[in-house]
Amino acid sequence: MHHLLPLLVAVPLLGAALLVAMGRFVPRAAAEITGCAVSGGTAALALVLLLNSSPPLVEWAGGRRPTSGGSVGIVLVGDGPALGMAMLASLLTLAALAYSWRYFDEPPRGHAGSFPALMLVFQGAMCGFAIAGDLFNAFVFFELMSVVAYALTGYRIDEAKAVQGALTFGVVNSLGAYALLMGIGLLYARTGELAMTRIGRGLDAHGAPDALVLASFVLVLTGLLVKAAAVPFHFWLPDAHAVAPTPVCMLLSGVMVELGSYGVWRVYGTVFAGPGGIPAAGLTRALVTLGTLTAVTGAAMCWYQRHIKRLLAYSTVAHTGLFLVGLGVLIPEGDDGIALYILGHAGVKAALFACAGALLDRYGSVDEHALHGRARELGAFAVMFAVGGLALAGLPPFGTALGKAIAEESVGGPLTVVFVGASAVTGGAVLRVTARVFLGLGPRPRDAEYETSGSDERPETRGILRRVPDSMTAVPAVLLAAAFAAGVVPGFGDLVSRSVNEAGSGGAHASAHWTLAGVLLGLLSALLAVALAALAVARPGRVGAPDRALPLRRLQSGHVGDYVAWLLVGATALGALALPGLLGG
Amino acid sequence: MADAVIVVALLLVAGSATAAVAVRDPARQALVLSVLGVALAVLFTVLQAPDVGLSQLAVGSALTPLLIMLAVRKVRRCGRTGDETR
Amino acid sequence: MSRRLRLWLLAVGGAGVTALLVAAGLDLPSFGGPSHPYGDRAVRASLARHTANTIASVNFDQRAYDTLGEMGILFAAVLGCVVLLRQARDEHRAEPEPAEVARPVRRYALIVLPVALVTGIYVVAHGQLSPGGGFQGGVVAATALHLLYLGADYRALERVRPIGLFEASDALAVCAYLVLGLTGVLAGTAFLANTLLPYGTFNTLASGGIVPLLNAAVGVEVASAVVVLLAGFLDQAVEIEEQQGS
Amino acid sequence: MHVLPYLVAAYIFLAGCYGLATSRNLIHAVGCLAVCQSATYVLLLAVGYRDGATAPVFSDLKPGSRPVVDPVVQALTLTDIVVGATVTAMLLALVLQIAKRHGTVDPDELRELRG
Amino acid sequence: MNGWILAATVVLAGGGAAVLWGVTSGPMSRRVVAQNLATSVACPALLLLAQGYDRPAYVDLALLMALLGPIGTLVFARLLAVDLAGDRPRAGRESPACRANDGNFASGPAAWGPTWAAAALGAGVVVAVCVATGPGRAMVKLLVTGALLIGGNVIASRALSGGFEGVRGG
Repeated sequence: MHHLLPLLVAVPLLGAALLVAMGRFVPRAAAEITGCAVSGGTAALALVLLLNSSPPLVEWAGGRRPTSGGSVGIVLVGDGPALGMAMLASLLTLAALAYSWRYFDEPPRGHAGSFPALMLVFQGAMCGFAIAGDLFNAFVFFELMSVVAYALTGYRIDEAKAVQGALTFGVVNSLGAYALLMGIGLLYARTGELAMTRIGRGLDAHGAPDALVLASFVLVLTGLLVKAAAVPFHFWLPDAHAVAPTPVCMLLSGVMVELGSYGVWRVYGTVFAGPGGIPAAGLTRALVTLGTLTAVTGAAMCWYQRHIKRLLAYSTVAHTGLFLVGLGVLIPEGDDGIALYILGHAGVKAALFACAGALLDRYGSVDEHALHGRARELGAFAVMFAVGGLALAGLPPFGTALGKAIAEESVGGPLTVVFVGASAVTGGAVLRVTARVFLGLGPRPRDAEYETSGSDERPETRGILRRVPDSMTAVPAVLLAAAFAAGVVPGFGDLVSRSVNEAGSGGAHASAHWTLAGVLLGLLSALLAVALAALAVARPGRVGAPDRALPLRRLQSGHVGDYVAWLLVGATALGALALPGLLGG
Repeated sequence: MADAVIVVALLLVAGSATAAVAVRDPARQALVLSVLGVALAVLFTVLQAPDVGLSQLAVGSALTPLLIMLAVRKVRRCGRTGDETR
Repeated sequence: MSRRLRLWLLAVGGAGVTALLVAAGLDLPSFGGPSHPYGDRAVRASLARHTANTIASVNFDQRAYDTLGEMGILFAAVLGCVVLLRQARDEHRAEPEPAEVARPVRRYALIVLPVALVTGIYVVAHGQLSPGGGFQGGVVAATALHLLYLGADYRALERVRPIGLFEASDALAVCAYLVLGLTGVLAGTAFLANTLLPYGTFNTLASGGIVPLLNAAVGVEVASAVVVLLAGFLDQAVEIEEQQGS
Repeated sequence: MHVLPYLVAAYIFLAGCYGLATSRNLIHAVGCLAVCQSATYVLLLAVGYRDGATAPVFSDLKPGSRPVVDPVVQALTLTDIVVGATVTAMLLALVLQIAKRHGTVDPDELRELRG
Repeated sequence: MNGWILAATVVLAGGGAAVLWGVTSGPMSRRVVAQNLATSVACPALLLLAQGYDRPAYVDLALLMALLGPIGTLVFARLLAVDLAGDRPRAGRESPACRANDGNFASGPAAWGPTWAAAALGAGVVVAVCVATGPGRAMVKLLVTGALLIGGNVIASRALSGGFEGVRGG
């Protein structure tokens, strides 16, 4: 069975290559069917592997098993979390391809297969990153993922915003990748190994951590946190997600960003967790501080957006902060909760982006103010948007709520407030949009001076749609249903937590199920979200005044140079936060 | 003493990297980048990595400058037509 | 954000990262040290499979899976550039103007073109023996083709460069690499396993088992990829023009 | 000499970052990113160097007759160079489109995505 | 450390400094000449290094350098044709002060000075290495490298001093 692991990468790449080779000769429908079939086949493969992933699968590419001295090959790890992320990436790719089915405009002339091919490469890259057990291999797939994502983000070349967002995305992420590679170089210099577990052992053998370990930790984490969009590495994300085509947004927000958090978890657990690595206190301080900052910033910025896709992008930033906090406390239950949270969040966020895309294609705008009351006719989307907002806020029994409840319980204390607050504010912002755009409630709010409006966008279809096609309605519905199922299917939570604990945290078994406190906290944040939305719609001047967050908004300047400066500041902050643990230990 | 050539190559790389950053006009920067490519190839050779040196030569001496210069040319043309229409 | 604030941030961040990197540099094993466990293993593994160029062995045998990712990056970048540099709705193509090039330059280009092509093929073919390989040779061969643009003009280049063909061969080379890898799975060993072909005689062209085949696939892929990539840029720089008054 | 190559790598990386942050032209910024990346080449190859050794290429060398440097970092750097070239191409393509759609390549003048 | 490597070090240090200085200052025409000079300095240095390390396989590097270096310069000559053509008449016609400052090195026939110096360096190195190698296949490769290097440099210089005058659009 373990021989099949590399096929998670090989099959989508092969499909993409065939699509490009045949792209000139086949009609568009055939190319799209091929794309969906290959993507679905990979998802099925991931499922089969996932069902056999206990004990974890380990594969040495090229059959280079380790001999007495160690291996010269590349190790692939197929444990629960890895295959789960691969599965998630595959399913979301399938959903995005189904969503773009027949509607997505303008494949380049004579290249009908380009868009599905790019999506398939993206899928293969995400799978490859998820199952990488070798640090340099992880870098290669990280970079592959990035390169495809730049192209997909800038796909609509006649949009001025799209190309600018894609370039910002490209520069910042490439710089992060180079930092990651510098970190890999430092680790290789110390240990002479590239497989993650062997690097970890090499660090332990060397003795107590020193500046070299700290620097490699900071550089590696900088790369991964840029991908995960933690503050202050997050600036690229709203710029890119607001402008990428909708199916791409679903993938970027739903799984690529989460792969950054997953990478942090994987790399810390295998490389830096030992006595020769970064002490647990240092990691907790770094991740909890940055995570809290991320959650607060993301939630605040999310609240003050009127560009709907940008609003959703900021809510992804806020949730990334929660993921980092949950992973940072280094408690097995925290990992379980975040795993569930990521699954639920992927479904909900992708569904919300799909709804926003429908608005864009129907009205040629994603501006909350301009669309005020115009989308009354889209009843199904109104329901889905509202449900998505509630799920984002953590209304039981969605998967997001289950994950959030478990994570809240493990982080404990004041951090619970962060969880409740961030999810309530982001959920509330989505509900506010629902109320204004789909129901036409409240007065039309006034405009601010320093913002991205989201009106006069071009639809992604050939022209403005008269009615929204069924495929575009079905996909978000299915995604929301999946997020719902993640919370209610009995035993699913336990399954996730078992496989997560088997892979990390040394097999300590924790079960994941609903508790009374969790349900109450979930209800509380959902209620808060509704209340916030109601207040904002009824009294736009009081809580919705966009000028209040002006200093924060001015930081998001759209200028590449600023983002690079922030990246360096972030790396410094990371080092400063992890340093005391090193000195004390 | 045996390392003198490595030191010289390193200094050349550092110098041309500084110049590549300091020269702000993209066409002139492309010239410096191509010199940086050559310096890197020499450095790789003295670090006993001829394979890497070859690929740096292949990429750095002709391919990257060509890409940058084509981009510069297109951008200049865009600027020109933009001015005319305005 | 003002330029001044950005410079302050940059100074703070730069100082921190500098301190970190310098401290790390002082802790690194000193330059030229003797301990390279992975490297020593790789050299032994390469010699065991009769591959004279250890780097080729690492690239196409021991860590061939990385090279798959690298190919994927190149493939994706080419596909991405084709998509990004496509002719937009408000653009049209202008016939490129013929160019007059001084005769010695033209003669030089036409003489060097075949030399460069042969050199490229030589570098690819000897990849598993001497320095070089699919990537280096592929770039040289593709660059050689563009001597036509330098020595003559863009129309001359366009005549010998059917883009569709190069795109297809780019994709097919990726397919070939993957299929070669998958035969390992089908044979029951492992993905990209170099166990099916005989390893041959050390230091001959046919040594190293699967290495020369993968090397050739990469060579074809890189050469076609670079041609397509440059075609996108040349089209933009020479042919595609914005509609006046749009 | 013991640390000079590492310090040069760190210097190049930071110099590239400085250029990137203060650049007034996006093509120049992409060039600075390439400079940043050359820092990773220098670091990786410096890590793999061994005093008095030669390249592990045995076409003109009897195996075992001379010490050899680390081949693994060289393979990594090769991959890295490919990555660098493709990323440069990709970003330049985006810069071209920015020049067309915004009419400028000065990042200070791009005022679309703010707040 | 042997004589070959010492020679390479000297060539690199001297030539490298000159190239760096030339490529970062002065008008465009001078910078392009400096870029061209980089090839003609690095290629002999690579040959010397190959001989110094006693690795004939390293000669491939010099071969590729001799092949691709001039192509790179031709790229600049082609795509900067307008700037270069603009440099020349202006230096000669409009501003005499400008000519006094940089005309002697950069523009016109004076640029041939460094070209011929570099060609002489290349020829000298190739001959020296050939003598050390002795006849055989390796020597053929060396001679091809030398021919490409010198020919390429001369042609590149030719192109810089007006080989692409007629080129506008294509």
